Amino acid sequence: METILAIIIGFMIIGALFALHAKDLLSALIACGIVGYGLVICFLLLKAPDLAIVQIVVETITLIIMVAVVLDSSRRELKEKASIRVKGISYVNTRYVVNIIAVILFTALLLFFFSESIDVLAPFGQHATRMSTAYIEHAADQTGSANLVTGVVFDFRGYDTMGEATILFTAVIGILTILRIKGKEK
Amino acid sequence: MESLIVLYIILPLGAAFLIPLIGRFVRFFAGMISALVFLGLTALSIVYISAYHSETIRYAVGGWQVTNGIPIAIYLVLDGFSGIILVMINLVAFFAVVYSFSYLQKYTAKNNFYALLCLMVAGMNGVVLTGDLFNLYVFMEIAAIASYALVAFGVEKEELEASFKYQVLGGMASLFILLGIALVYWTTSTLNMADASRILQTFAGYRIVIFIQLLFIAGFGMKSALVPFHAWLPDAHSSAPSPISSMLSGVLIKAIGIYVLIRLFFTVFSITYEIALTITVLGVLSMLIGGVLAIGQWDYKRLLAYSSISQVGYIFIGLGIGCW
Amino acid sequence: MTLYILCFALFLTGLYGVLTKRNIIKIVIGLSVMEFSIFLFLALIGYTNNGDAPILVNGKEQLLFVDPLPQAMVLTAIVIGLATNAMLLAIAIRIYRKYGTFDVRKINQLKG
Amino acid sequence: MHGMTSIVKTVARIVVGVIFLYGVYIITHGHLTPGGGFAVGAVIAGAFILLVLAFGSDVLKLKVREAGSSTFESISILAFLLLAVGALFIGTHVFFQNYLPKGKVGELISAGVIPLYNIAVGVEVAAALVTIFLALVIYKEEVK
Repeated sequence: METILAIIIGFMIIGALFALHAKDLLSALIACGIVGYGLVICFLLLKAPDLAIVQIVVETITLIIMVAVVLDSSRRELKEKASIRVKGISYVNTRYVVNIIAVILFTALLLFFFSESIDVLAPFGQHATRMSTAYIEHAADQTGSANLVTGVVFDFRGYDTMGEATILFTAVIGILTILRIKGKEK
Repeated sequence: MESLIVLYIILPLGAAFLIPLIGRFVRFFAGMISALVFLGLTALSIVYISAYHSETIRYAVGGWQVTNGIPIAIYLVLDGFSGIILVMINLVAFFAVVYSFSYLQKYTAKNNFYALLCLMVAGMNGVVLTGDLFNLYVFMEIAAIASYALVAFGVEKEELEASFKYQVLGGMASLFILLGIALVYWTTSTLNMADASRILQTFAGYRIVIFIQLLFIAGFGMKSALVPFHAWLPDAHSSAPSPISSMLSGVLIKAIGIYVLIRLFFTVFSITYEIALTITVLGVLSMLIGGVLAIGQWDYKRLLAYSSISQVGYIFIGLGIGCW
Repeated sequence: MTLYILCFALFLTGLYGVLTKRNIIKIVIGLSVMEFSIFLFLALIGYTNNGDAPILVNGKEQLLFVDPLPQAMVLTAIVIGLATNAMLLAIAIRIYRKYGTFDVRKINQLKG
Repeated sequence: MHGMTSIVKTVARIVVGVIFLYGVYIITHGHLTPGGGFAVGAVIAGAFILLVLAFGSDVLKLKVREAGSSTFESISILAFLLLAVGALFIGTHVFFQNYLPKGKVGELISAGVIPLYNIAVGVEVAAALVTIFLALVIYKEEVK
């Protein structure tokens, strides 16, 4: 179980790196899809069917919208070159190299700090419930919902869900505002 | 009287949902209803401050009782501090609406403006009132997304660019905060702030707590335009419509940045010397750099934005010293 | 613990994209990768060994469930992520029509 | 916006009905099986997007649809808020209380207000996604 998950997450990291380095924006989007759909498989393995269903449809719709945005652009990205050419002699682009070294050092440092700091917490698969003990034990008789996630989302924490529906409403009003043709009346 | 606390959420949200429906047919509906809502909420906050200034009101949404000593509901909490912030938010919003009546003459889509303003105020009220970590994230996002759209309200080049910068930095900040909340949940298995602080006491001094605190400082520092993360505020401030500029540096950076940081660091976490020092140093930097950069500005709005950054620095110094 | 560290590495990959890439679409991709890693992180936290998916089935005796609260949080966060992405893309398409490019180095009307 | 070939149109015409049926199934069983308001909203929005992509449409028609879907969205989210506020007046007068009878666990009509919330959120999400998509398409069509 852990090995399979680790392999999938490894693929997701590779997909993300490819998405960030692809020259063509359309292939970058497809590679981003690897990460999204890999996440769906992880959700299925982690016993979260609700999340898998939502993620797979939302990912598809996001991809459609992103492709619609990218499709009629030039799709090319201006790249930073590893070497620059002055008067026929090629030099190594120092800014590029410094960037790479800084990124690697910083990543290693953060990963080390993170792995050092999480060693006091519960390991994978041995999560102890506290707040959700009541959610699991009383969901059936107090909310009447057989799907515990629905019980939590709409009853114990229905207030969060209202906020979330409001966020979608806000985004729609915001998009209608941003995409109107004329901003000011003449 | 205690149960009227939910009006802070219901009234602005209801107004925002009604405006696209009714505002199309009734001409001054949007402006009038938002002004009325904000005025009413200001009055309510003043009543709360004068009547309940020494006690804390707790309201369990959904009516879920404490089981086995663990609070399971989302709590709304109102004490003296949040009362003052609520007065500020709703009063400034009321004045912003009154000013927009004439300011918005030259813009189209006025209804959307008022709806977004109502949503932003609802989000800020929700952040100030909540006693639950994930709920805080949700309402913070409402306020943030509404403000992204409001900054781009003029849809000219500068507005779009400022809004894009603001969205990228704000989105990163939100994700840091969400990661911090996930780590708190992993550590404590609860989302209630009071309950989490009880459990975090047994983790005092561990590296995980420091990591979470750094994530929260980075996230809420970006939201409140603290100095290494201040790049968005001058642009957003100078491009936004004037009523929104006043909302941005007047209440938004305080309500979803500084207020939350104060709430978390004084009630949920126990602060070590190093973290307090970090906050103080960032505050001093913010104060100095904001002030120095303000000298070279010729645009009044940018000048005021840098002044806000400097003032944020003063508040952070107070927070850092108070934590020692 | 390896899984959590890998998951954090995914988060850092997204962060690297947001901080170093100069293309609007790449920045959006970086932000969504960061989002995905946090969803995965929450789902990993809630997993219990040998636990069942949190759904009661009539006539089946179930004792151990996966924690439903992180799942509810992820469900909320997915939709929030969708909303932020859609807003960013709307701005991106509008910027593209105004400037003719997705490159942020060419989009600098504002100084500072 | 142009439509696609008649093969795509024929397939879309058949598939859309199935997708709708699937959506209705999940939304009514949201409290019993995996899925619920959000999944359904996205599924139904997907069906609408498929229709628009396959058959194509002119800008005027799209604008009418956009106005319709955004009205739908406002109404459904208002219904959600009213359902929640209704709890202030019924039963123990607490915001977001589940005030309808719970019924027997595992039956279709059970769980009090949860199915109603599910339907409201489903319609809201579907209308929101359709509005976002239509707004992008209209913008792309009008500003060349």
